Amino acid sequence: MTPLLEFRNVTKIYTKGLLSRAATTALDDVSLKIEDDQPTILTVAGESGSGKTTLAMLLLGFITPTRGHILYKGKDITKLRGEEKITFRKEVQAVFQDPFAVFNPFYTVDHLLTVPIEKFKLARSRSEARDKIDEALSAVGLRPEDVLGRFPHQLSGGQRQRINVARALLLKPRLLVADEPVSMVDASLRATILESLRNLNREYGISIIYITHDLTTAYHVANSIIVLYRGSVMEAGSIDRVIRDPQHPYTRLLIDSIPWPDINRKWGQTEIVAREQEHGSIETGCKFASRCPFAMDKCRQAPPPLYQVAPQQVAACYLYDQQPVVERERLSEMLPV
Amino acid sequence: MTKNKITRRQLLRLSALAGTGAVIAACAPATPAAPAAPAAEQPAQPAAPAAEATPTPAAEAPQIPEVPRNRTVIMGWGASDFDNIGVTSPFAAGHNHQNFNSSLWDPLYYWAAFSDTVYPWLAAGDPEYNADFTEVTIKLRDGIEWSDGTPITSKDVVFTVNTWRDNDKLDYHSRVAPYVKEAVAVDDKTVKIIFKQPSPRFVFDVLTAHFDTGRPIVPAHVLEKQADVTAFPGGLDMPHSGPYNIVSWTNNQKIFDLREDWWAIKTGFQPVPEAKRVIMQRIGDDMGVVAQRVVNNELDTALDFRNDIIANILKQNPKVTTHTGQNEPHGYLDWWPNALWMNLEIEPFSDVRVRRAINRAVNRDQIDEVVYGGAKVSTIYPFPLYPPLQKFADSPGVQALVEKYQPRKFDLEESAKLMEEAGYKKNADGLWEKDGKTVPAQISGFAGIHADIVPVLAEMLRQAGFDTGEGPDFSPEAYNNMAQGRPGLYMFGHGASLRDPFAVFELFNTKPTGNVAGSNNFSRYNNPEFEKLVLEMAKYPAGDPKFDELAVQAMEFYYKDVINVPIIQWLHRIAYNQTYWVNWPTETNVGEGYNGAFWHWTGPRVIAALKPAG
Amino acid sequence: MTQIAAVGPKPDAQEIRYEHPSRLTLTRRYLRRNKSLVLGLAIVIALTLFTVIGSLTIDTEKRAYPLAVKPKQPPSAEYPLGTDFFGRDLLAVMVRGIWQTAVIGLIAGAIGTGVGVILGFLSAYYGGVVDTIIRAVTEVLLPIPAFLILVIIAGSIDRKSVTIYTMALIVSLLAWMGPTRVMRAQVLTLKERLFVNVARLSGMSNLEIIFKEILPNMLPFILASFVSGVFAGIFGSFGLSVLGLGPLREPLIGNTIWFAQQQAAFFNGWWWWPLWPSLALVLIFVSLTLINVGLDELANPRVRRTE
Amino acid sequence: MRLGYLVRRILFLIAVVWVAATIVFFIPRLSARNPIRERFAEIARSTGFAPKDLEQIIAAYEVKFGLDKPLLQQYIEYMAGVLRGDLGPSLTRYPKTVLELIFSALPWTIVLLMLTTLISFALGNLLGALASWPRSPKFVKGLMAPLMMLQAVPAYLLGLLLIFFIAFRLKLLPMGGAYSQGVTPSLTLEFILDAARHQILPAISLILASLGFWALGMRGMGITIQGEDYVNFAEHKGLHPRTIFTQYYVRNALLPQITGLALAFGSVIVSGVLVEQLYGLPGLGGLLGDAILKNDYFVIYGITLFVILSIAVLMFIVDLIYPLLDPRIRYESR
Repeated sequence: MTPLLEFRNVTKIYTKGLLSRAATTALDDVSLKIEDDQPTILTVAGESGSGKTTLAMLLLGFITPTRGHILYKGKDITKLRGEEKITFRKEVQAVFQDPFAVFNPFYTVDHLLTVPIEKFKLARSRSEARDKIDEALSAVGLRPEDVLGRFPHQLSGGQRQRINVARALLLKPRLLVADEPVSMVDASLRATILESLRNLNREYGISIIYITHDLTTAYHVANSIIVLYRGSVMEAGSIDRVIRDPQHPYTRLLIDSIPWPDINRKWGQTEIVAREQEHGSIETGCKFASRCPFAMDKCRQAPPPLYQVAPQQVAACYLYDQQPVVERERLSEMLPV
Repeated sequence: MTKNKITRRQLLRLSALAGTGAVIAACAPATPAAPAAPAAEQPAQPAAPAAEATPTPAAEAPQIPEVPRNRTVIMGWGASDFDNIGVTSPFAAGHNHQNFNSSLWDPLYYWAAFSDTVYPWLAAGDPEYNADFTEVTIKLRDGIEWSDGTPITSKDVVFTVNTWRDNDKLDYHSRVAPYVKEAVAVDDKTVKIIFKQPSPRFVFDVLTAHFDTGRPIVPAHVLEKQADVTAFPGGLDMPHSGPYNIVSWTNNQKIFDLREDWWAIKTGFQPVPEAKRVIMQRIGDDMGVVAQRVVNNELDTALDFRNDIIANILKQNPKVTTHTGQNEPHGYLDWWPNALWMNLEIEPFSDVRVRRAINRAVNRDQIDEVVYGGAKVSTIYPFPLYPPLQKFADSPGVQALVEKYQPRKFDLEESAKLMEEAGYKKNADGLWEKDGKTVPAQISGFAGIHADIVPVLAEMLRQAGFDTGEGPDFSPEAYNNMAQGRPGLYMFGHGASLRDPFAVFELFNTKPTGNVAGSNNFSRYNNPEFEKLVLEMAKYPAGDPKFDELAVQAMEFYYKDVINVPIIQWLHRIAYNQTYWVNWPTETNVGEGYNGAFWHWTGPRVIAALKPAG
Repeated sequence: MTQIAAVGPKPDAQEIRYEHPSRLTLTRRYLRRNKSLVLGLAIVIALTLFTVIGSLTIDTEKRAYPLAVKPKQPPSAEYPLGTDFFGRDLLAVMVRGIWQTAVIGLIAGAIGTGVGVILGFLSAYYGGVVDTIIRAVTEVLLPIPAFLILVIIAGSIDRKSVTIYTMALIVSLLAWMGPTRVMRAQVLTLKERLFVNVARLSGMSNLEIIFKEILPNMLPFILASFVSGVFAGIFGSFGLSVLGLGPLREPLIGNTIWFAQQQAAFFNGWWWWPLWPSLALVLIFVSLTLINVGLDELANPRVRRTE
Repeated sequence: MRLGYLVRRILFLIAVVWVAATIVFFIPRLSARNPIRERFAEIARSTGFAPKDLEQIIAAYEVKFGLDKPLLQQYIEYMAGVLRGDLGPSLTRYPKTVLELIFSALPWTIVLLMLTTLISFALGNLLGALASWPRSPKFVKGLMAPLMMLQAVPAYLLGLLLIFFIAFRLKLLPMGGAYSQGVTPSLTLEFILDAARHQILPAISLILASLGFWALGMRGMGITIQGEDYVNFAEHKGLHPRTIFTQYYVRNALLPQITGLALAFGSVIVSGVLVEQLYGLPGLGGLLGDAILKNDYFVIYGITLFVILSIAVLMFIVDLIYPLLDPRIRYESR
């Protein structure tokens, strides 16, 4: 069966200018599948600069990959035309990090909801449209009369972000990219928004790609996780496995720096050996090698392949070179749904 | 000319430059830091201070002697004339006598307009014509000399006249070449000029200085060394004949100091002028500012003012006077009658009915009232009404013509009737139109001096249905456009007749036979009958009954064909500040009879007559 | 480790209820804060009313030209602003002159801004060679003093063809580089803004995004650029007409001052003649400056904050 | 990379000057006017006499000045001349050359325009900085409104009003001219003082008209900087307010202003055209205004080239000294 979405060896390299040789590899040979019939929530995690936002932008079709292909229902998204393109647009939606910037300050917040209804012909009449909007807003816990007709700056961050979620609800996409949807929202509202996302997944069968640097929230919503470091997959697998028993030194570092509500656990146990090197320098080996406390010679010679460290967990690290190698293309098989 | 070989001519020129033209190096501020040219290289000239014109304040300038304010005359003059620094030779391209350069050069004769007197100057007496006016003999005064001590002889006069005749780059070439066969030196003091045809007016027109016309004699010993006399600027210490030296010339001011060794002082011909120093001060375009500086006694005189301004100057400073003292019209009649000129060869001005219609649309009484505060300035004559010309205008013959053609009549109905006869209809804008074209009646005038009259005149014509365009044009190309015969109306003052009407008729003649205005036949009036008449008239001196008869006939052509539309006589309203200097030429103080314009060739005579106040 | 319990959606009763102001109320409230904008607009409206009411009540077709009324009259009941040397009623001259001066400014501002917006959009939105060319031309032309070129052009063309419209065209010839640069920069910033991406997700086409999403947000800049253009247009035409390079029949603020100066109005005590056009010019320039300061506040909230 | 940047900057500078020179070269040539003809016409007018052979004289001078050649050839020859430092003769003031005219006018322009620009820059920035500085007295802030109004008024109009009130009515200062009549230019204190007195009114009109520009720009910059962390930090460190004002505040706000300075020199020469004409000063502005009226191509070209070259060079210099003033900027320093 054709997957809903497929990344085939996607690489994205940013170059600075026509004349400049400096280039940044934002995403390095990533393959990924989201199946159509099994709605899931997949977390893509990593620090800033890890390539997770690039992945979102690629997925939404805002930028094109340097190498590789992105397929939606089996078709290259850069080659979609006409009806297919409209369907893609409608079915792949996003909730963004900044709940203010998504609103055009020139319009009232209604604009965000009415435009897709109009463009995707989601309603036959104005009243139907209004009903749909009311329904969607109520579903995220907003009273339509509180928010409609307002300008974005007149609403709170939480209200704005819930309108975004409502927008996603309204469109009922097949795939939703949630790019750090709660990082700029008050802690008290985070749970509400995350719950709404989960509802989308459960009740409407929408697959969600949850992009975050915050493993705590990821742990609560997602089924599986991919950890990116500077464009490369470091570790992937079931969220439970990866969070509870991280194998890759980088993932360990990430999880170690989370202030877990466990007084016995010390923060920052893992030593950070060296500051990150400058980007852009020519590297051949593991990208994490310069920061890795376990770095070996071979780490600097060739990038490690993915090793299967558990049934639903792979890590790109030579520490596990006794384990079987998993081809990059088969990454998705390691992710539970 | 090859580049690497110096020809003999170049060598001559170089040596001439080294001798007399060191000043050019001094004037040329190409290297502002360099000191002025060393004075030692200049020819010995004890009385004349070394040329220290240094246009940049950065350059060192030898100080010129102090002269007290009450021995200094300060005059205001327009801006642009200051920039041809160092151009003093009357033969140089770009020479202008108006910024008091006239004081460097003496003519053979001066003519004083208000006394109608010719004063022999370098000449010893009146010119002696032969009976049929084909030859004239001029005797030179004793003791005349150039500022370098070289005597002025008949050789200089011969050089001057013959160079005019031969060099077509000189302005007076066309004034001289058609008449003069040859000028010859009979002896050191006697010159004979042989004409090609009877020329009773030659000495007066060409060799007598009056207003802006007539030319001085130039030094042969300097100019004959020049390969191209029009390219030789002269410089500040060019040997000259007049009473002043230029001791400083920047683009801000010019300073002239009296030359105590001037031949006229040495020979006792003239008393020593009291004005030891004359300063030409550059002034801006704002005549209000200029007027205020006269009021403030900063300027002793300045170029002529408009009606209201001069009245206000008098009101604000009782020491200031004018030609008519405190009375209207505060000025004297200039030689510069202003008319509307147009090219008679092009549509629609080729139709005499259009020209008549334009004349009928001019309300001369309103012009007097609005522009000139009631002064009777408007005119119907193409010449200034100086006494001999007033006599001609009043003659029964001319008066009969005025009665017949009524040139002064303002009649819009008749104007409209003439236009309709010419095939014009009024369009939606109320403008006369024929074949989709309106009458191109935009009026060009001279910036500043015509800024009062031209807008008024334009509005009159517009109200009568003539398309005056986007308003008056005061741009510098106006004169050129007129000379080129471009469509439009041109307000232009022509200096022509001074003592008899001949010059103005010659002005309208197609074939310039040489007159005061040269080939200024801007009307392009072409009428063989008229031409014949003018050629015939040329042979008779003024006062001859035959001449008067022919002149009346010519006048009829002027009115019948509307060669141009006479508008106003020009009044020179010059302010004379008596705080430091008195004895300015006025109505009640005619003196020798020179007009008060210091920028004319006769300007040095006005300054010479001044006496310190108190 | 699972202490952070999943929380279901709950109605946010504790959220502050906002009042529901209309756009008009908001605008009014904003204008109360933005005094420069209000004052500037007030002057512009006053000048507009002056010309509109003036041309309705006075025969400006006649009285604004020479020989219409008694010349050189000081302000009086009959001639509220006095009359000039040529017999023009200065009230009519000002009514007509302010209007025609404004027309020059408006045309120049509109052309400059229009060209700037189009080129700016082309350059920023499509990038590539188009961008390179437009940017290069703009960058190279910008440092050249525009007025210098204006005067040279005005001095070169046939004086007979100088109308207020040609004058406006000349002035606008070099008025588009500034707007182009500003617009380009704005589009570049705006097109990276998230709402543009959201609009794309909502199914908008490129053109729709330009016109419906980006353009409205550029209105303050376009307006500011237009106001600057009008300013520059009037400034330029004033400079040309005080040099006597403009049309001389149609009353303009500049040529009225030029005529007054030519006739030494101050010296002759006709102070009212140059006074009114000077005042009108100051009012126009001050109001445009105020409006631009106001628009700046509107567009740059950072400056607004500390007001 | 620094060298590469320098090369690119110089190429840009050359492009600006070349484009400007080219535009300016062709504009006056598109008109039907003939400056030589006009010049002789002018002489003919003022001396009441037009030579019969005017056309031949004009033709002779056209050959002499090379105006008879095809326009493109003239353009190439002119540009070649420029590269050799030869700006050609003045068409209406021949035998003067353009360089001579420029050098004789330049001192006046430098003294007046450069000085007024610098005074205006210093004073305007100081006032603007003070106006945005929360601790400064209230009257300084009150100054902003009138300064803004003045900035909106053309220098020409200010000059006109100053002449009327200061020189006309109060008779405090001379109404025009570069120096008193009868004085000869020299490097004496007396002359300099006299010339300075004549420059006061034109200088004031230029300063008043541009002061607001600097003050408003500086105020805007100052307000922005106020919110910056380093200023807050400095305050919390307890630094003396004056130290904060000069070291942190003015220094940082000044940087963008300096870029404007280079362009301002250009615009000031241009507004100087009007002011110099108004006051009858013998500077570049007056020379240019006169040349334009008379369509003296070579003088127009020369002065425009000079002005644009000055602007371009100043911009270049500002670019080069910018990193010295602002350590944050290093041109591709890798």
